[in-house]
Amino acid sequence: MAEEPIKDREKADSEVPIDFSKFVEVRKIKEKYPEAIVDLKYFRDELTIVLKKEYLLNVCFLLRDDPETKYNFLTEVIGVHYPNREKPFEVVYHLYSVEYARRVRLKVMLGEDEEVESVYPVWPSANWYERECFDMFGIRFTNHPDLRRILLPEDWEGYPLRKDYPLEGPPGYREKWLKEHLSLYNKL
Amino acid sequence: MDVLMSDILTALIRIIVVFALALLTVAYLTYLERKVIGHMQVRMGPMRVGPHGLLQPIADGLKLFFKEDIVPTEGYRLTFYFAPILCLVCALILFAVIPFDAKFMISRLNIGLLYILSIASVGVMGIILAGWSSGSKYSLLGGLRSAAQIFSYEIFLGFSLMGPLMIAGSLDLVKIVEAQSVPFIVYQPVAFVIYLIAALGEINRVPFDLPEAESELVAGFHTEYSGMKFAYFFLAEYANMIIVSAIATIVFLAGWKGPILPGWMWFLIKMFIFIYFFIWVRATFPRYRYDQFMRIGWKIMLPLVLANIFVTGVVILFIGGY
Amino acid sequence: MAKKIESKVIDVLKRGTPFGRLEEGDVFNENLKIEDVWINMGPQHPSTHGVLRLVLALQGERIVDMEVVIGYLHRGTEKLAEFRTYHQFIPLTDRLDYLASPAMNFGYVLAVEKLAGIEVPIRAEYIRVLMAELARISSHLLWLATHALDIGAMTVFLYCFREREMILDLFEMATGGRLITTYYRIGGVANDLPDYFLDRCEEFCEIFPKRVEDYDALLYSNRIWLSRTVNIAKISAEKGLALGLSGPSIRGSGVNWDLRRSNPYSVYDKLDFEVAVFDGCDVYARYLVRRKEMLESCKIVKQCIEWLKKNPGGEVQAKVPKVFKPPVGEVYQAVEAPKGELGFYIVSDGSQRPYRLKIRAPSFANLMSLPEMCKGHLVADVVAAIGSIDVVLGEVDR
Amino acid sequence: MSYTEIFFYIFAVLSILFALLTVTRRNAVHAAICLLLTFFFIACNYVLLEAEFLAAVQVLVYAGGVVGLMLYVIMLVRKDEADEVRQSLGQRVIAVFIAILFVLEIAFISLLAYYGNYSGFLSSKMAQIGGNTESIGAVLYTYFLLPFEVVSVLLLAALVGAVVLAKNRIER
Repeated sequence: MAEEPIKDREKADSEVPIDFSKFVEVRKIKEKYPEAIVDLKYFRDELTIVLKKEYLLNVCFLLRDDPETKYNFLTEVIGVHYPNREKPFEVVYHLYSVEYARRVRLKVMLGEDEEVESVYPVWPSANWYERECFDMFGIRFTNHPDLRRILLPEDWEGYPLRKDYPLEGPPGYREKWLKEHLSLYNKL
Repeated sequence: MDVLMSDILTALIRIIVVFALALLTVAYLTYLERKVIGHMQVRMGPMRVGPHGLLQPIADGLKLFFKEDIVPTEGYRLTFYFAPILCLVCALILFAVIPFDAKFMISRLNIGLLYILSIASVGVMGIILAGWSSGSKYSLLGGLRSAAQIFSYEIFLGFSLMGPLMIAGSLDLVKIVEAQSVPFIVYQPVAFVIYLIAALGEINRVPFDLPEAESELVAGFHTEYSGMKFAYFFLAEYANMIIVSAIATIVFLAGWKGPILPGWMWFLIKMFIFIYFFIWVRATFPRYRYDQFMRIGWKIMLPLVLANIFVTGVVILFIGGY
Repeated sequence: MAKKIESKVIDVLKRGTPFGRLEEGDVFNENLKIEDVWINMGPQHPSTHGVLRLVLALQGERIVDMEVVIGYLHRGTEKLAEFRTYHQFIPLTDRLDYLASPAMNFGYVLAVEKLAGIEVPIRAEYIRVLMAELARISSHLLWLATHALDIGAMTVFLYCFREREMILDLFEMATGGRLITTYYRIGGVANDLPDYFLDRCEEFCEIFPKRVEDYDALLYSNRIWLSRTVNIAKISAEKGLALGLSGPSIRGSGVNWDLRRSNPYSVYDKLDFEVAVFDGCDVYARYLVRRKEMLESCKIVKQCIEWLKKNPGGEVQAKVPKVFKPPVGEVYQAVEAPKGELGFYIVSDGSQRPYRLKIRAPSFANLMSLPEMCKGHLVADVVAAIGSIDVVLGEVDR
Repeated sequence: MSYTEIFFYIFAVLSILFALLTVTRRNAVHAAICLLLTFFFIACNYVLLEAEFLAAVQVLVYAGGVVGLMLYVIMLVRKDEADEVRQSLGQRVIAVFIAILFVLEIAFISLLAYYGNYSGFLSSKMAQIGGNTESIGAVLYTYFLLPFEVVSVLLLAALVGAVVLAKNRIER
């Protein structure tokens, strides 16, 4: 498998070894859910916590409700597609604490057919973020109240932000579109 | 027989003169409004057609005349055609009783004021029908709002005219003017203010232009109208603006009375003061919300206007008229 | 006989005429229920600020349910980013919030600089802040113009455009573009400010507060304006944060959170300004926030001018290679755009192009709270609510 | 035949025609418009009878107010349903009875006027003396004060009743 990007990144990230226990988020999670954390990264003053997907919801509740973290604002939910990996999807959550003005990044790795728990119960704003993620990557969120396409038409085929989706749209789409619209045009 | 014929002839001439002038004024009222508002809003208004855009109303009229006349498929064809005509006819026949001078009017009715109120109430029907028969929900909402608004504000409009009426002791517009040695605005300031507000509501102008609030209901009851039918609504609206200004002039500002200048000129000056006021208001105020607007009407204006009638009645009873 | 009458009544009730008394749990309730009117507002409605579409369920004019439908302006910006180099993507960011394009550039270039660790010359930083604040004023002016127009105050619209024109002239002077400026570059700005720009800018700063008084004369304490905005579209601070509301919209709910203050970027920590916070939670509070922000931005612009005048000359562009390859990694950089928190999340695989670029658009998130704000209000209030969260569809749909 | 009479017959025929159309049209909106025209032509006849005040009030109250409110209600019913709804509650017998009563009443009054030389309170002479607004006012507030007040109380009761009904509905 093409694990090179990750190796590269590790090289870039951990030139100086970092003591992650100085981060209150990491401490809190380790205290309550010792097995939750898969990986930790620190790059450009940003902390990334890679979680096991089973623990995602619990960790989110923890980070939101703990008086020392108070991550009360979900900035966004992002999908990233790595087609060559074993688990090709990454779901990235950016949390922000208005009170402490801190950010943290949570990550979950997903396989092709895996679903992840929706964080809608924690932050209702996840509603649209996750819908967009589903719209663009086809990542399914369990227990999401209204998982539909949001930016693309309801009958759109495919998930455009996946790496295997060509920039010009699905094969044959352009020709089909032109044919339909030009035939209308010719009728006029 | 000859007398009758000459009567008919003079009446016809008057009708033609008044209606031609009325239509011309209505057309140029749109120009006036655009110019006045334009200058209030640090811009020029129409400048392209003719010197200072003087031919703009004519160009607009021509454009509307040649535009395609669209009837929505969901609409009710019969009423869809009928509504704008009803609106315009009701607006224009109101000019029949307006005395522009002591002598110059189409017809002198001894119930002139009542005539105006009753015809105006039929004019609403055009708006309701237009809203309903367009087959569009925006139009329907516009029509509903319009109906509720005009029915209620007609009440305050009528009641606010009641005070001056009681002083003058007649429904005849000429007699009302003649009764005013001092303009009734002095005796009836409350009625005057309420009349102005009710008139704004009655002719759907800002801040009460709820039936056609373009940011909420697109264009309200005339959303689906185009071409000449749209022009009818437009003309009717501006004709109504002239009519309410004329009534305000007659009832509150002593009509054509005034020193030096001839009567009709005084009348026009006073009338255009009101028209200018309406335009000015449009440039100044935001729009009320529908329920707030109704609340103002029923909770503030109605008690006020009833109190005004009561006080006027008591004063007349004890003093025996002014 | 009684049976016959009953069947007749049932017949009548079944036909849906408003006769007969309705009881709770009545058999006929189903046939006689009051129907909601469904109205499709947009995407061609005059006050939806672009191609926003709202589906409203109304009872009379009261809103019982509402759905926001977006995506009519979707251009696939994030996908396009994966096929452009870092430099080439800058013009596309202009098209996000086309009313404040410098602010959009700002967020992107900051993110890339953070990723690559580029030091930006201090002069460029001040110029950037100057332009971004001008963009904020211009964006807020357009907001005020359209917001007031939606509520029916036509004159404010044209007054605001008068001042916006001055800002656009300034943009044109500095960048050559009026609306779409594409002025920022990775590591600086495209070119130094032209001569006289600062003087003209200062002139604007002198005039502007007086012009704000003009708007105040028409709106600030206008009874109709108050009755249309106070206690309309309320949203509490907790609910707003939970729904992703950011920027001026959440500051109108009393949350003192401005990224320029709480997570200072560029030179904002050296500048003196107040964060506008009002706790009315309603449309009027959001109006007050933006109104004050315009004046505060004007103050910031003045300070930038002062600094730039004191320190003339100097580099405005760091040395950035033409073939620009940032290190492998991922960064998230957020700036306070006129509409709220604008964030760029860039995943780099070490090549010339971003592996993944995600735009956290403030309007997209802000729009989510619109149904929450509008439920129970009248149709006319929807318009006020849309105006108060200031959405730009270029940003929502990306 | 004078002009007045010619016009009278034209208006009379038209008002009867539209009255018939009002009760026969199945489309509610058409019926309402026909009713509007009926009222209007009746008002025209009032004018011919020199009862201008009555004519104006006829248009104001019946044509403007009543029909307007009817249209308002019709607008709230969905259009396809508006065609289907037939509001017959089996009142045909009562309706015929009341109609006969009306016919008898009108016949009685006209016979009385013709043979009994009984011209009512509002003779045209009286109208000409003081203008018919004044005379109606005088008659209404002297001879008919009690009925007038009774009617106003009745209307007030109806008004309050409507408000109560509407309010109940909203709360529910």
